[in-house]
Amino acid sequence: MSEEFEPNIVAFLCNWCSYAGADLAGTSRMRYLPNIKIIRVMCSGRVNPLFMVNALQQGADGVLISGCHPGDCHYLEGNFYARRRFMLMRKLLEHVGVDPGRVNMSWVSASEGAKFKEVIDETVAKAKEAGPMEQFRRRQINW
Amino acid sequence: MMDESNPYLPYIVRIEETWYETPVGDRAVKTFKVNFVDDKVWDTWKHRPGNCAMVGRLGVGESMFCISSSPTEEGYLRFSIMEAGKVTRALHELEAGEMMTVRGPLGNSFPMEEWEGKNIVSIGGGIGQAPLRPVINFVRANKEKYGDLKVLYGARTSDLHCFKGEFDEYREEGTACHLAIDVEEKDWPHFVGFVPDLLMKVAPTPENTIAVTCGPPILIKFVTQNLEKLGFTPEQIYTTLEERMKCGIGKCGRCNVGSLYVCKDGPVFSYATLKTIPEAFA
Amino acid sequence: MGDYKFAKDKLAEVIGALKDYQVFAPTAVGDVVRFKEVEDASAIKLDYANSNVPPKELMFPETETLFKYRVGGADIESAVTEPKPRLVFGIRPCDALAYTIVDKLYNWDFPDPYYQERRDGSVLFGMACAEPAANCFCTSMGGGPASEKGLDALMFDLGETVYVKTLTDKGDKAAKAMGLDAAGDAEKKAAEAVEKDALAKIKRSLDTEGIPEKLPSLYDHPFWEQFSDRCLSCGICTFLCPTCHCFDIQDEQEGFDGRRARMWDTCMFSEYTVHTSGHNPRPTRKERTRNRISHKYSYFPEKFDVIACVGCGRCINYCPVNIDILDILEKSKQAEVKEAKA
Amino acid sequence: MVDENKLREKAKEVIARDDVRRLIGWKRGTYGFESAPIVLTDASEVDQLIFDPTCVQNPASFVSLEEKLPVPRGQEPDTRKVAVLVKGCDSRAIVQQLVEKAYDRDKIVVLGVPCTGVVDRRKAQKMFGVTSAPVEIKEEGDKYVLTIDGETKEAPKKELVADKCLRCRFPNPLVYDELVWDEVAKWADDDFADVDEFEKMSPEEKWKFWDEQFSKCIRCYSCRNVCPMCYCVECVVQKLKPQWTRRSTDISENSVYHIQRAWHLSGRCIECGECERVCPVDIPITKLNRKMTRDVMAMFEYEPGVDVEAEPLLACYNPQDPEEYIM
Repeated sequence: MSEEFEPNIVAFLCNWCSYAGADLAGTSRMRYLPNIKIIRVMCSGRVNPLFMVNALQQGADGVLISGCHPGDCHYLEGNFYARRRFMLMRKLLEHVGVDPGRVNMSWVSASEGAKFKEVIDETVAKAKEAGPMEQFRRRQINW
Repeated sequence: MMDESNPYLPYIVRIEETWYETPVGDRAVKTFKVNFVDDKVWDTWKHRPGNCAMVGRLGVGESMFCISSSPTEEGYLRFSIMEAGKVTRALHELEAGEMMTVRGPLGNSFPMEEWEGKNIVSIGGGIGQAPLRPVINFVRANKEKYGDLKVLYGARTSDLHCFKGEFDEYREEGTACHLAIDVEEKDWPHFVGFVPDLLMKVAPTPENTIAVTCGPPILIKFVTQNLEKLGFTPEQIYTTLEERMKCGIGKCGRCNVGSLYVCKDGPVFSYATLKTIPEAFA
Repeated sequence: MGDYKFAKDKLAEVIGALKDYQVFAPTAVGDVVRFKEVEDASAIKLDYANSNVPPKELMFPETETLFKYRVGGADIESAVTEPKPRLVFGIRPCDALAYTIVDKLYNWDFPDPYYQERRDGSVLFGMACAEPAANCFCTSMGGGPASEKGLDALMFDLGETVYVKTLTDKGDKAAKAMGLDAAGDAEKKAAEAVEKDALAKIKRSLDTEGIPEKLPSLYDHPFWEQFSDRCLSCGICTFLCPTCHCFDIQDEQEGFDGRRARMWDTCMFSEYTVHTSGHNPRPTRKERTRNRISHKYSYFPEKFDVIACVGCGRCINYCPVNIDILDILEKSKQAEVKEAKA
Repeated sequence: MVDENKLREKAKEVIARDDVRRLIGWKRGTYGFESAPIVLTDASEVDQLIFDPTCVQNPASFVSLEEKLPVPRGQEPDTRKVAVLVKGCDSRAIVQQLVEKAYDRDKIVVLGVPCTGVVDRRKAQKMFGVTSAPVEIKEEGDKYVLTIDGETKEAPKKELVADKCLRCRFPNPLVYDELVWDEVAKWADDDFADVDEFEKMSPEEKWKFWDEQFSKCIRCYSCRNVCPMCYCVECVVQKLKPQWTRRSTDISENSVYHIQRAWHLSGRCIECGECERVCPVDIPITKLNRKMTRDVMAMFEYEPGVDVEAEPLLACYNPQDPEEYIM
């Protein structure tokens, strides 16, 4: 088993900034790691932190929420709410023994294609270091 | 009967035909005509008017529905299902050629043998016609054994009438058929008003007659009241109950009304029985 | 049948000799006692009053697969398997009596293969109660600290040694497999003394006479509200009841693998009976409390001729708001039935 | 100080009011160290009311447990108030429910009972066993005097009192219409040392701990139902559309249930400790809630259930909120 562990990352990207940032990274031909599965949401504030828990439960080894920089939210304040929730959920997951490197958030604007690449690389690196998510992964227990 | 060794295992059925009874949309009623993938099931399958079955889709779940075809209609089973929740929504997505699961027949049935020689009045409302349809068809197929058949049926609008074409068939055979809608509509030749009122207008005689009713709880409540006014005794009135069910075989516990399990001891009850159980009307 | 004994410090050897059996015994995690498969005999805990979770979970697990399938496929693979013979070591007489009650339900009309398979394949080695707990009332429910009903063998803890009295062939066979020594009159006498002592320690009781007939007449009675008003609508009383048997059935999917599974459910949850339409025939805690008590003490005996309660006291011990089933039943006896409404 | 006669008098006065429908308090239990919540509707029942160190339950939970059935046509809804007796910790639940606008302040009558600590049933049972007769407990200075089966026994207070009381910061009700007796002096403070201690563990050790705990869970949902803050009509864990957790019990679903619960209580938990008390399989649930409480205080300088005028934590924000882990 010399094959290197390739983590699955679920990324929730806000429609107005981070998704456009990901687009820019693509059109600028930057190569970011292919481990991420992008879910586009209208705003990072739409991401119920339970999405992260369920992603980790159902096969993700890491999650990422990305939105507009504070103050730039298309809906004025969605990312401020998202930030509070994220900070709390991260603490909670850390408390039950989930490696905090699996739970990530970033601010990426539509013009930050390069930053998007960096964020993805870092997220993947952290999840790689944490290894496969095992704690409360669904795995046909008692089937 | 079902797989004797394991009553939780369903049969796989293939959908032969589907159609909508009412306009497509929320709470639409879709009818599924299905046949067993394994033809041998017919050798042991035996259902009676009033029996139910758990109809489901693998991966979603199953729910209890009455078999809306009479055993006299051979070679297929029919289920008329209203879209309401998770399972029914998933079932409505299915079309002819796809698979469903059927587990049954479950529950008791209308005592058709006991009723031989008697007049039958069927009083239905909305989707409540589904369990009455096999009774009507059973009587139609065994005309010589039964007396006069009367069909009373109503729904909110004419669009929402289930089994629309079939009422004309009944009429052509000479069966008295009284239809109703709740609110006045253009070109509606029949009764306008609620089913209990229609019943009073038709006023069937209680003599040597059995009344079978099914529909929303409010309809059952007033129909039984009116039947008693017409002189029917509780023993002459039959209806079906419904509760949330999971196992269908009297184990999972949730469908009890008093000491009776609707899935095993029901769904068919005489009004005389129900009167002794206060919970039956909860 | 036979009389045997073994020295308590030889427990590991006795259990170890049961190579042909899957042995289940009470084990403790912290203060929580639960029946588990024995991996290490030193983990067995025999000095407890009643396990927190009743051993009904051995016959009717919290969650069990009914069958498996491939989503979109047409093949169904039943999950009924013939397990290795099981030996339940140290089950309390009340919990064994509960099996005999639940048997009736699971064999009613349609036998339940999942339950029955485990039930038939199990040998029950009961442990007589030496220290009944404060809320035990088994003697009122047809059982007792040394009741033999439903057991294949009954053991008595005599301090240094354990006296084993086998009651069935199955039990005798297992006792022989354990390699036990023969017991004599001394042990039998000591066992009788243990039972007598235990009987004297049971403080609570209930005269069930007339209750099954009376409860239905209290359908609308306001006395239920004294209890239901403080009910939390949680599942403690029912999940921890050795005779409660209700379950839910759910489909689960993982990729293209699917299974239909059943899991414990309880009539105390509001969503237990709610119809798809949103209508709930038992909308408040009053109806649910009434249904729980009536089902145990009236509906079940009406159908199966036995009250679905063994007096283990768990629902009293664990109820967070002190809803005491004996209190309810005593009050139900006192409650005056109003004349039928005109 | 505690005077049950005063309590009953006050309760009698309140329940007799025309605008009060029911009153929630405590009564003597049927055995051992139990007390039971009681819902009174009539002044004749007030003699059953008690208050002593066995009164652990949080009566605020029962305000939201009452099902609201549709009013039959032609009838007016009963708009009379609900009166509730609260200890200091219980009153925080009322405050937080008011913050979340669960009901209007003028719909309830709050009778405050300053409290000097309640007994942990588990500790008491370990020390004295369980008796089938109810035990009476009186507090005398730093010891409890217990009447068990007619015999009088004593125990140091700090050995029997519930853990939550050892770190109680709010012995006096924070919201009330009337105090039944005088306020008591605060005797403790909370340094969250237990949380700090737990945090020293590595992720592997933490998970090992929770794995064992969550595995025990039988999903009876009593922790949820007893919680005064869990008053949703339909709980997210029982929803089928969408389904957030499966109903099967295994370590995966159980963990997610407990994470969801702790998450939904972060910034809302008022530390009455009821969830942990009711658990039939001894899961230390407050370990999760206390972590969240501590972090909410540290990160957002917010404490739930203290200020009726406050906004719910997750329904507001501060542009200067910390974001140290955000890339």
